[in-house]
Amino acid sequence: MGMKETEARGQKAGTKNPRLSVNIAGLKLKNPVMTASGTFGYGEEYSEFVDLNKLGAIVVKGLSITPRMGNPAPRIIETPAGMLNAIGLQNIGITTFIKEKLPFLRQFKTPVIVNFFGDTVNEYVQAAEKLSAADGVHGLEMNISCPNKQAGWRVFGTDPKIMSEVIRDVRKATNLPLIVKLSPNVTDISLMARVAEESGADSVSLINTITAMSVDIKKRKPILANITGGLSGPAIKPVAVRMVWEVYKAVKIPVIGMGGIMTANDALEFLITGARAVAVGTANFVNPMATLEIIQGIERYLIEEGFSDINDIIGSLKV
Amino acid sequence: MGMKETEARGQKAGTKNPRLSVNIAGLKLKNPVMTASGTFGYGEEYSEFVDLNKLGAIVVKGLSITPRMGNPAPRIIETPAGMLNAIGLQNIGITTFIKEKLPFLRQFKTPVIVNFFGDTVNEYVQAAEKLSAADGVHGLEMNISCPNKQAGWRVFGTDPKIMSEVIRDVRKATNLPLIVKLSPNVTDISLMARVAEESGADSVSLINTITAMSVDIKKRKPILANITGGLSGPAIKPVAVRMVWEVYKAVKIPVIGMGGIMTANDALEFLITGARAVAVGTANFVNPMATLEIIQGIERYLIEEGFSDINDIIGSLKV
Amino acid sequence: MIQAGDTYDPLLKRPFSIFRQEDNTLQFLYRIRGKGTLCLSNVKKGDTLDLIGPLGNGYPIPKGDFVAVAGGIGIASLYALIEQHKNRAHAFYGARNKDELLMLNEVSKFSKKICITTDDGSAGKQGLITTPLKVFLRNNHLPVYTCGSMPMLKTIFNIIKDTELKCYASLEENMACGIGACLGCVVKVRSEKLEVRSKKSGVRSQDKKNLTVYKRICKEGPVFDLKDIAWE
Amino acid sequence: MIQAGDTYDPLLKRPFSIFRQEDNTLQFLYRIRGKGTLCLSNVKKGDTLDLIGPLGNGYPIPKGDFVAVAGGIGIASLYALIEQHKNRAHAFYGARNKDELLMLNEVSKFSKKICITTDDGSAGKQGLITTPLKVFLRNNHLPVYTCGSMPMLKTIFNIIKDTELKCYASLEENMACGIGACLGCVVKVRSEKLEVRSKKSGVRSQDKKNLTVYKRICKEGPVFDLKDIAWE
Ligand SMILES: Cc1cc2nc3c(=O)[nH]c(=O)nc-3n(C[C@H](O)[C@H](O)[C@H](O)COP(=O)(O)OP(=O)(O)OC[C@H]3O[C@@H](n4cnc5c(N)ncnc54)[C@H](O)[C@@H]3O)c2cc1C
Ligand SMILES: Cc1cc2nc3c(=O)[nH]c(=O)nc-3n(C[C@H](O)[C@H](O)[C@H](O)COP(=O)(O)OP(=O)(O)OC[C@H]3O[C@@H](n4cnc5c(N)ncnc54)[C@H](O)[C@@H]3O)c2cc1C
Ligand SMILES: Cc1cc2nc3c(=O)[nH]c(=O)nc-3n(C[C@H](O)[C@H](O)[C@H](O)COP(=O)(O)O)c2cc1C
Ligand SMILES: Cc1cc2nc3c(=O)[nH]c(=O)nc-3n(C[C@H](O)[C@H](O)[C@H](O)COP(=O)(O)O)c2cc1C
Ligand code: FES
Ligand code: FES
Repeated sequence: MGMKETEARGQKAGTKNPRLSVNIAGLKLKNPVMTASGTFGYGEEYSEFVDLNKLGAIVVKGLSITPRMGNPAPRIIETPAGMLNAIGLQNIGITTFIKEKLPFLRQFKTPVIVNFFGDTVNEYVQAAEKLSAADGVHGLEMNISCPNKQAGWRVFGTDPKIMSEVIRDVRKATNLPLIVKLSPNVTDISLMARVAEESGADSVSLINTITAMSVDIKKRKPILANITGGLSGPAIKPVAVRMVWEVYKAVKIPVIGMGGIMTANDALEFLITGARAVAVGTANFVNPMATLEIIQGIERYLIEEGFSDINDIIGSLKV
Repeated sequence: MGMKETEARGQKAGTKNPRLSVNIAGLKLKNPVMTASGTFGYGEEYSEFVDLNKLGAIVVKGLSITPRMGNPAPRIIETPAGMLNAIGLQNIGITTFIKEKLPFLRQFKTPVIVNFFGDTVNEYVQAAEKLSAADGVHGLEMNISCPNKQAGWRVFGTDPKIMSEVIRDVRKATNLPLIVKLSPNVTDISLMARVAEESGADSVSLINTITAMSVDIKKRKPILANITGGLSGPAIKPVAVRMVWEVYKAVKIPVIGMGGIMTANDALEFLITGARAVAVGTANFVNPMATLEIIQGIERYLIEEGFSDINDIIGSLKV
Repeated sequence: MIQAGDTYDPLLKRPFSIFRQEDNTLQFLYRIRGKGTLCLSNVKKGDTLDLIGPLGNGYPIPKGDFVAVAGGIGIASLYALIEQHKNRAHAFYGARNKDELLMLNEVSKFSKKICITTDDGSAGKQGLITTPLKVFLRNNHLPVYTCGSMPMLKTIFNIIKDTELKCYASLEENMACGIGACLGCVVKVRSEKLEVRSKKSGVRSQDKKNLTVYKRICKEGPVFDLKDIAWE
Repeated sequence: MIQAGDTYDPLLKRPFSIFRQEDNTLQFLYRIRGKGTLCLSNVKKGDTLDLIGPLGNGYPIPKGDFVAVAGGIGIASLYALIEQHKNRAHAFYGARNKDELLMLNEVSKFSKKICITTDDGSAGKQGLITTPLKVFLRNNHLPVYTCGSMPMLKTIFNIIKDTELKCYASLEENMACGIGACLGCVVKVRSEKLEVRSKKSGVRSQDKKNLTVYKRICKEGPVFDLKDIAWE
């Protein structure tokens, strides 16, 4: 793929320093690469491997008002080109997070987005309020793939009505950029994205893990103590790209794409399809430096393909 | 895993010839291993590799009343531990099938199950009638993962109401065992299975492929000419096992499990989880003898684990 | 179709031409393109490979002299033809650069004549192989055998379409089964036979003069008459 | 954590103990168990491996004589301890059969005493290693260092639970990140500290005498005091 071909396409070839920064709901990210919640701890864990200043944004492990024990082990199992997890939302709670983890993160000039959840609408609202009052939280990501204790443990994020309610209430409780993280376990993800948009979300992120299960045929028992878990990793990438495509066509708010992004080429699939930013999850486990290599790879692609601004490729899919 | 441990579990150890036969909706299969529609052609294609008499059942490529051209190429692309296909339901039509393909299949003593579909309820009914009148068709599998031309191309199998209608009408049109093949692209697959059961299905099979997409980042175009395609192969196995588990708990009719079965161990995951039979799809492409090796492997497992009858492990999952 | 790895990534077998048969060996010539061929290149002497074949058709046997047009690794498909019909091939061999002109010595040796081009001019003339081919075919009415990229085949089609020349091309498409079962590897070809059936059965969206049907490259091909293909 | 393959199947890194350091090499001793270790066994001399480490804690340094109890490949974790503290280990080494007693000569050489059992009696006494261990610990009040299967550890725990004996065990659990980020590799341990916090924050389902918390094996472990573990 030489200069010639690029020029023929009418793009500026040979751009040396393409612009990588994108805007998500008022947050300016220096590049479109964030971490996926639950795969990057509270940031600290990866700081030996990654200069956190280089990231587009840091999204921390999902937090709730009260700490959670999480599920018994085994919590993870590998599957073909993927993994299942059933961590059970173990977390230290928002109070401890603000006291013990946030000061570390404030050292960096990278926006911190806090993923949060609750068992009830009220817990969501409380969490959003408390996080919004903390110094150093730049955005919120609502994880709605949790069962709703009040509505008989139906999952918030698979019922448009209860999803809408909880988003509306959280919206009133915070002025921070509000990202709603969509569950892929639905018939029509574009409908869910539209509901999120109408209910006040500034952005949607997708996909969360796909509910799945593995069986130990010797013991004739589920491998995970929790029976089912969430599938992530390269296996789900084609499903995630399809959902980003459907959602991108359905809403005006920015879309954050994730699901199986291992390399810059994977990230580019999402960006071209319409994601304004991407999040890297399982890849961090495989290669702790994955985020940085992906940022570099995206930049290289822009140079090679003659784009001076990342925004020129976002949603550039020709169909 | 020695004899001792097996005996301790109280099972008859050392069974030499375990019974492998299962009953699906009145059809007696000599073993629980069938072929998945669309991955085994019309049977003929694989007869050089597989003694068709050895199979539990042969499920042929989806047929419609009128032949179909199918989609332009590329129709397939590999993804991590999986593949996408957008064949577009290309088929020779039921008339030609009965005339040109069925005589070959009648030579074998293996039940032939015909997968079929239509654009309208009427096309489904016509197809079922025509197939039921043919000599050598032992069962029908309704593919409802197709868009409904009348209901504005909404997919039959993702809307409980239109799904129920089409099944009820087909039920009236045939006395053959009727298997309804469920789409995984739904919020609640157990609901869809219950609807199928109530509407007259004798059995449900699952999962069909998961809608997905891959992007060529050089051309910034979808790789498949059809934009999206269906994901199959090992990548989806954990999702399929989870769905079989949910459906098994929800209905009384037998469940046929499929999705990423490559080996006997994979098939056993489904059987233990509750599938009374399994279908082998993408694996045929990777290893044309996959079905036979899976049958042998299941038998070996039963012997090693001391079971004299396959039915003793079906749904034996301890939770 | 050759299995490339031991695990599920890569998953599917990959299609390859039988490059050469010597003594008791089957030889394949391949270019590392993606992860399948990369895995293949890690195979060690003594390892076992899973393989099914031979599959599909082959080139018709040339009756006299013929033209062989190879684009890059397309030579793998044409090599046996050239070697088995010594001194009868007029070989046209194009590649990106000198290093990608594989088996050049052998091809030269067994061909009656050889013409070479590269994209960068590092060997032969700089340019596309179809340029000298066009000139040659103006004066030499020989059947053409070819394997290479779709743009190359399209250009050859344009050269021969209004002539009496025959051209047999080995086509490529993504494959899954290799034996005609998955219907994944199709090419659109003109069909007269279909006309009758379509009237009855209502296959739509085909005007009668230009009826087309999808053929499986793995089964009815990979070699097709270029003039049968329904070019867009 | 070592990357086992080049593609996405296997996907995750696999955890291994550093078996031995010699000159400028890091050595690992492993048993082929599933596809990760199978891929690893295909690595050729000169290949590059992706690896992060060392991670987590290690065994506390023994002050005098100690007991080392290895179940099968558990020897990989204990070997360095035995070698570095020559003639101070009372080694108890159990395996399925003779062939799985790896490094037996070295272990014998560096240990003060060695006791062997196999499941099939092909070497040492037939039976479980915990049988002679139990007898030994009755008369020898030495700290125990161990690595092996959970049932073995549970038996050891039962032997020592009502004694003053210390036992340090290296635990295993499925891992993804290896650095404490994914919370995948936990073990339930008793916690007194949590008691205070839990009152305020309402962590439920824990009776006060038996408060437990999940610790990450990769980060707070893999070596734990067996008496800290909250056995079911
Ligand atoms: C009948 C036939 C005979 C053949 N004979 C030979 C032969 O003798 N020798 C030979 O070397 N080759 C031959 N080929 C081609 C060979 O089959 C392919 O080169 C091989 O399958 C590539 O496999 P791979 O896994 O290395 O590459 P893949 O990873 O499968 O990639 C193959 C191509 O698809 C593209 N691709 C894959 N995934 C993506 C993506 N996500 N986005 C964008 N592009 C993508 C790649 O860029 C690449 O061009 C033949 C093909 C056919 C059909
Ligand atoms: C801290 C630590 C240190 C270790 N040190 C060493 C060492 O030095 N040497 C060593 O050899 N090992 C060591 N191990 C163990 C080693 O990590 C594992 O043997 C290795 O990860 C196995 O990987 P695999 O891909 O080969 O097996 P996998 O395929 O991952 O299988 C591993 C186990 O899980 C089971 N399993 C996986 N999938 C399924 C399924 N679908 N159904 C049922 N069961 C399943 C397998 O049966 C097997 O028992 C250590 C482990 C830990 C935690
Ligand atoms: C171990 C693990 C823990 C996760 N925890 C959370 C979480 O707390 N909140 C959340 O919204 N998503 C969580 N996720 C989902 C990821 O953020 C991401 O949506 C998903 O893994 C898909 O991306 P990937 O394939 O790149 O991993 C978790 C994923 C994994 C693998
Ligand atoms: C190439 C291809 C064609 C298929 N065609 C059909 C079809 O015509 N009708 C149908 O119901 N399912 C069809 N399927 C879906 C399979 O029958 C099966 O449900 C799915 O592939 C999951 O199983 P697997 O992972 O073992 O392949 C097709 C799948 C593939 C890969
Ligand atoms: S590859 Fe399956 S039909 Fe050709
Ligand atoms: S492996 Fe991720 S926390 Fe231990």
